[in-house]
Amino acid sequence: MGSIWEYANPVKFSRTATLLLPWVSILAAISLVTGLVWGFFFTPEDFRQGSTVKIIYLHVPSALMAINVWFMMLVTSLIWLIRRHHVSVLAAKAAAPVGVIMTLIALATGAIWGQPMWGTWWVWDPRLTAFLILFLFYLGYIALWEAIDNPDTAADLTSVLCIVGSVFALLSRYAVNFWNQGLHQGASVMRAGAVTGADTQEKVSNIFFYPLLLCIIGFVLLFVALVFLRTRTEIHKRRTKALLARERLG
Amino acid sequence: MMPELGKYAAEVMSAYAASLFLLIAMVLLSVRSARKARAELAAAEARKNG
Amino acid sequence: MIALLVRDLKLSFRAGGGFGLGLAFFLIVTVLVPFGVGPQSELLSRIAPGILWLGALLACLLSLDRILALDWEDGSLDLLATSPLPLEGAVSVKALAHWVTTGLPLTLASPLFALLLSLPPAGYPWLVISLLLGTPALSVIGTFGAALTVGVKRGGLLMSLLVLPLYVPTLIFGAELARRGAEGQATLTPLLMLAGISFGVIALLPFASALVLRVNLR
Amino acid sequence: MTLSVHDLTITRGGIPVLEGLNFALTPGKALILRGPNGVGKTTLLRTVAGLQPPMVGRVDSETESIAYAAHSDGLKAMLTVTENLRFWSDIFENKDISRALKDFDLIELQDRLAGTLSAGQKRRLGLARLLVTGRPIWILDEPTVSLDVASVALFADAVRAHLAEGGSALIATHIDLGLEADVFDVGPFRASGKSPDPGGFDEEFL
Repeated sequence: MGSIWEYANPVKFSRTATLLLPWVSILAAISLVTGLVWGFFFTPEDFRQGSTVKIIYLHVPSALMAINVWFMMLVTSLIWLIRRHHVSVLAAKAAAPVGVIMTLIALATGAIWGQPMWGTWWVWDPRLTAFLILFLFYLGYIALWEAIDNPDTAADLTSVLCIVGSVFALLSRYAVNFWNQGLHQGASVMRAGAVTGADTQEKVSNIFFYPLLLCIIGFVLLFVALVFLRTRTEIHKRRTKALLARERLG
Repeated sequence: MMPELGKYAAEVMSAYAASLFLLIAMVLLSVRSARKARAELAAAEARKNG
Repeated sequence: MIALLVRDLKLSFRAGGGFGLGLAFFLIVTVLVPFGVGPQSELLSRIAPGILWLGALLACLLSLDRILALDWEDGSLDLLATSPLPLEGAVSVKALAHWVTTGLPLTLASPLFALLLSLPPAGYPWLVISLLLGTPALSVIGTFGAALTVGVKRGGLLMSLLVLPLYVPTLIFGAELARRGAEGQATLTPLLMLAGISFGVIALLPFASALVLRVNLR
Repeated sequence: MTLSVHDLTITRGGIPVLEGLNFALTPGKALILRGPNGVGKTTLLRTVAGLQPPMVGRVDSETESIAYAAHSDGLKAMLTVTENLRFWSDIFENKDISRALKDFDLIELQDRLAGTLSAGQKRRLGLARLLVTGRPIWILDEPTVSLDVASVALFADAVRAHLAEGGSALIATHIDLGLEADVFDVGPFRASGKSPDPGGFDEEFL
């Protein structure tokens, strides 16, 4: 075992990913199924929100992932720009569509949840708006990858876009906060009150917390499995491309 | 076995349906493109080696 | 640097340079809005700051692909990149030239267009101030988008997709400043935020633009 | 002002096209690059000019000593001949454009818009730009495209004068310019198609 950078070797990464993929997938499936079944069938209704509280098991994990996937892309893009490890930037490329799906789930479940609670499908609530903007950033990032043929050029450009985009996404978050105070309840999940169940008025209490935690773990593991799989796919595509180019050269 | 979802049944069910659909679609698409990329690579390697 | 600025300005004022297109576009947007939302002047005066900001933003966006694409096509960018002029300076100057030919005339003409939308009198100075502070940021951010997509054929649509999300904070604070000014509310916070964004963007983003341009020239 | 290239491997689209290149260009000398189309001459010139990084090896030259001229001349159709030249002389902080106008026979054309020139006249204007850069090392990619016989002679004279003043030139061309120059055939340096770094870190991608 050497340094962590050894795993940036495409061959080594592929081998490791292939080795780990079944286990991560199984763990992801177990925790997701358990968490969702537990949440859906075996938790009570919230006294104010009724059964809609069950949407939390999808909404909160997907929203967390939507942000963290972008954060992971930011880190791997930086690694590419600094250390020039191809696998790193391919992991960012592989993660982006997963991030899109997570953002979509967060937006869709948010709208569906908002409908009965706020009486409308969509409000320009700062947090919803911020996710919509994040969604646009994901689309732009993916579109830039698609538009550029030379893989190294595309890697550099998308990495810079990811970094600049992160700064602007953060700025937008504060801008929309300033622009409209929201209806959203605070980020209640991780607060101390949530864990101890001390304040059931606003915060998510114990009975909801454990299945939710399981769902979050499930989403994270699912993401890890997808990134392993999709990064390996990107490595294969890249290798195929290189081989074809060599064939053409003679 | 179905829990009583009360008056919000439609919302809860549609949220779960939409999310699961998206997740499963993502997984299936990823698996499919992984298979395809693997097959193409194998074909290219075979041409190269012989 | 001055030579480059002078050349870019000359080119945009000569035939086919596209100067004035942005203004014309701005005028059309302003004229079309009442057709879309109706002629009631209370409604128009309420939405005027936002419409004017949006019009200015779109007019800016429209001319972004001229910043670098023409120099890319005729090979000038290759030659500039091998010249003593640092590329960071070149993209800054090009953004400045874009601002002088679009942002500045839009800012100066905005009071006229505001008349059409019956902006309350108190709003005029704030509208001009907000555009004066905000449009440079639009040009600099747009140059970054143009640098990203300069190698893409027919990259205009892609560039819009990349640039528009980056415009969000500038638009929010700019339009908010103009709106608060028009409604006589406190303007300090959006003013400071807008100025902060503009100065930050002008100081830092040219480095990213030059980096991206170098990658595209490889 | 020597330009030297050591063990250079250059890539196009991430794939090596030429490898193991070594040559030097000393003051007063010209070097003609030859090789079939698509072999990578343009890529080599762009690498030497510093527009793209080499994959392996290095290019040694003093900074800001290279003037590069490619297929496209970077001319603005809506500027006159003088304005086009004046722009580049300002960028290169060099005041005098009269010699460039004279040597490339552009004096009569000096107030015409560049857009109204013929292809050969445009090319002459593009090459005249080299003189206003004031840089010693010229890197030229097919400089004689669309030039007639007389203009080729003008160009050859300009190169000769540049060499006589201690400059040097690296030229990719198919035409015999009548210069006293070494010829460097890049054909034998075509990349082998084997991985340059077998079993190496990023071998999968190369």
